Amino acid sequence: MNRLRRALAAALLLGLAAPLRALAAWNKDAFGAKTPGDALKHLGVSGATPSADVHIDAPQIAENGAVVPIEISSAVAGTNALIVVIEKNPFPLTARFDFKEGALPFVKLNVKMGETSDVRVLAEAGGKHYFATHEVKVTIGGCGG
Amino acid sequence: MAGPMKMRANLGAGFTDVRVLMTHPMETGLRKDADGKLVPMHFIQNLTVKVNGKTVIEAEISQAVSRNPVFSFRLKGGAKGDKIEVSWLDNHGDTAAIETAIA
Amino acid sequence: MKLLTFAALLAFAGAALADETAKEIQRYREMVAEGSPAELFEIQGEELWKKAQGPKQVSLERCDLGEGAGVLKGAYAHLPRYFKDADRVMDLETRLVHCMVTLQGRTREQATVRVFGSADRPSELELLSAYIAGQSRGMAIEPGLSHPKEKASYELGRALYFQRVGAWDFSCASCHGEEGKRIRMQELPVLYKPQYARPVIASWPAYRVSTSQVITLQWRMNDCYRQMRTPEPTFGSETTVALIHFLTATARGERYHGPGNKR
Amino acid sequence: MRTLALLLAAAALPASAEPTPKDVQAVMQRDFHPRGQATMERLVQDRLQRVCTETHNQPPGDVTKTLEAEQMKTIVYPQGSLVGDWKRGEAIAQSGRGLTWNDKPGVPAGGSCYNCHELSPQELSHGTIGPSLRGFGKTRGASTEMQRYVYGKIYNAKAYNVCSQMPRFGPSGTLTAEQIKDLVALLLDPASPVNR
Repeated sequence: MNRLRRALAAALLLGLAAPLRALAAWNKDAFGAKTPGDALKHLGVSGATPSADVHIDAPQIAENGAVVPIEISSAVAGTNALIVVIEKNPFPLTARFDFKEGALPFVKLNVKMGETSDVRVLAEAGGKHYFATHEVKVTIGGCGG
Repeated sequence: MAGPMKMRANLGAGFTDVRVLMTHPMETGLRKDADGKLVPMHFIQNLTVKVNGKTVIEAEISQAVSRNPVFSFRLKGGAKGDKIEVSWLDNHGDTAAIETAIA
Repeated sequence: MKLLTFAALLAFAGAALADETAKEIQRYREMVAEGSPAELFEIQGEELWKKAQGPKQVSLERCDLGEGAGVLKGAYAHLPRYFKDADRVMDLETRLVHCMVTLQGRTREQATVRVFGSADRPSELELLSAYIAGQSRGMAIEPGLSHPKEKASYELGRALYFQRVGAWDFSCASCHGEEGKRIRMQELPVLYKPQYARPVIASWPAYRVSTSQVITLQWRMNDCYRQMRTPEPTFGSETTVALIHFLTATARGERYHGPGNKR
Repeated sequence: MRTLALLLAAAALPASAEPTPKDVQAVMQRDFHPRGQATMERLVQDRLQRVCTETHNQPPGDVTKTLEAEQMKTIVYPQGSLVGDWKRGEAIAQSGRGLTWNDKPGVPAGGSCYNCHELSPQELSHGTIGPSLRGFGKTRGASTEMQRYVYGKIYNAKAYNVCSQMPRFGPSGTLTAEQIKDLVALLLDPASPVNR
């Protein structure tokens, strides 16, 4: 159902000259999910196999959970999307990047983490999903003054 | 009126490195302002990256992306002068866009 | 939002592990610096520098920051310094207020009504500081130290650094006095020694990731005195400028690489 | 205990009249203004603050003795037990609040202990300005003398080390007798995580 809704939204969009308005696809159910499992279910992800071809470059310790820099990429052939899930966040699904012809499956971004947690990145290729995880420890910086 | 955006697109080794900075509060709806009132959710939901008018990356992001987001992307190949456009749309329906040529 | 300290990390205590921790936090800081939105504040600062404001509806573009009216290149790297027209040593923020009053016709109260801003609404001085400091990137830090009032300001700054005051008997040196000391996980640079002052002063003003704000040296002096449990230092007062002057002089010779990034 | 920091820094730059602590105090009294509970008399150095400033925290022996004796007289011991509840002690040690211009008067202050000391092994975000207090009670025992020493030291650390960087929590009105007793428990109670 979800794929149909997004395809419909995309088709509608093509017809509109105006810049993106509220019709752009934003998977409310997936982003609103409170557990990683539910989030992935709403993204249509059924199973995912661990793969060393999914790379996460992130610090082991973050002095502050407000800005955690992560660099993610996939060497899995035919990767068309990268999904970022922060397991212990109130809403684990953080971002989904769809790469079309002309873009490499690579993104660097800063994310918020409420507490020490695993960051899970999934690569989508040929309708299958591959993942890697990386734990980031969030500590209290500063003088606590 | 959204704050400024800034973007750089440089030819890298076999790819084009695009770095874009956006002014946006990315409010989670959980933060209290100076007088203790909850600040409502306000965050970018959609990102689009285009090269010479053709969409190459579409993203759906959440309030878990840090305030004043900074993204780096990599595009296949690319030539000097190619037009790169990055635009965003947030949950209030506000949008902003920036365009630059590959240096 | 439960903040969990990383008890699991240190399964066994030991200096080796403390080094590991310090190395990892350093890596975190480098990655934050790479992906920093600080430049966005420089852009807003440039707009303010050029924007006509105040009763006289004039921009700040004729403001003399010490290198000549309107000259930005290297201005920050050579502050604080003595200004003949005001007959006193001024740092960047104090000098900007001077121009807001003399060029734009604002009263001092109007110019200093909101010197420290917030993430939602940065102050004019914070944005202007980010822009003007950025114009000295790559240049050697050389504050004024030849004029008698510059020497006196340096001496006053150093004496302030060691003056024990406040409800808890602190001086700056109470925390910034001995090598290798930490408050919580926060290393404390010994700022009266050049080798420690250089990298710190070369990165102010800075974008603070925890609050998404640009913070300036005037704010830093203000907030340190708050934590020293003293009354509040008046913005731009000789005390704040002398301290900034002492720290900048201690860091002289370093290549300025701000605006930087802080936790 | 401390290198003569000032001499070291003095050599670095052109000498000009070096302001005395009294001169500096006058400049501060002109350049500061009261805010919240932080009033101006906090800028007036008492004899201890002035001596420690003048001597870079290394006063001569006789001066140290007189000043420490004076500070010892300020210590007030409560009636009955000096040992409170270590759980409340842990919360006090964690809290950095108290006496700043944006702390509301009347709201209990904390001891900021973790800013400078290691205490319980679970808390890894601790400072290193003060010595580690891990296993303090286990190694020193919890005799009544030790309880009095620890209570006195928290109440006024300068009675034992005149230019210590540890605040005078009693005389400054930061901590109540109850709070200090809870910190004594955190350090001496065998059940406290500090001693496990």
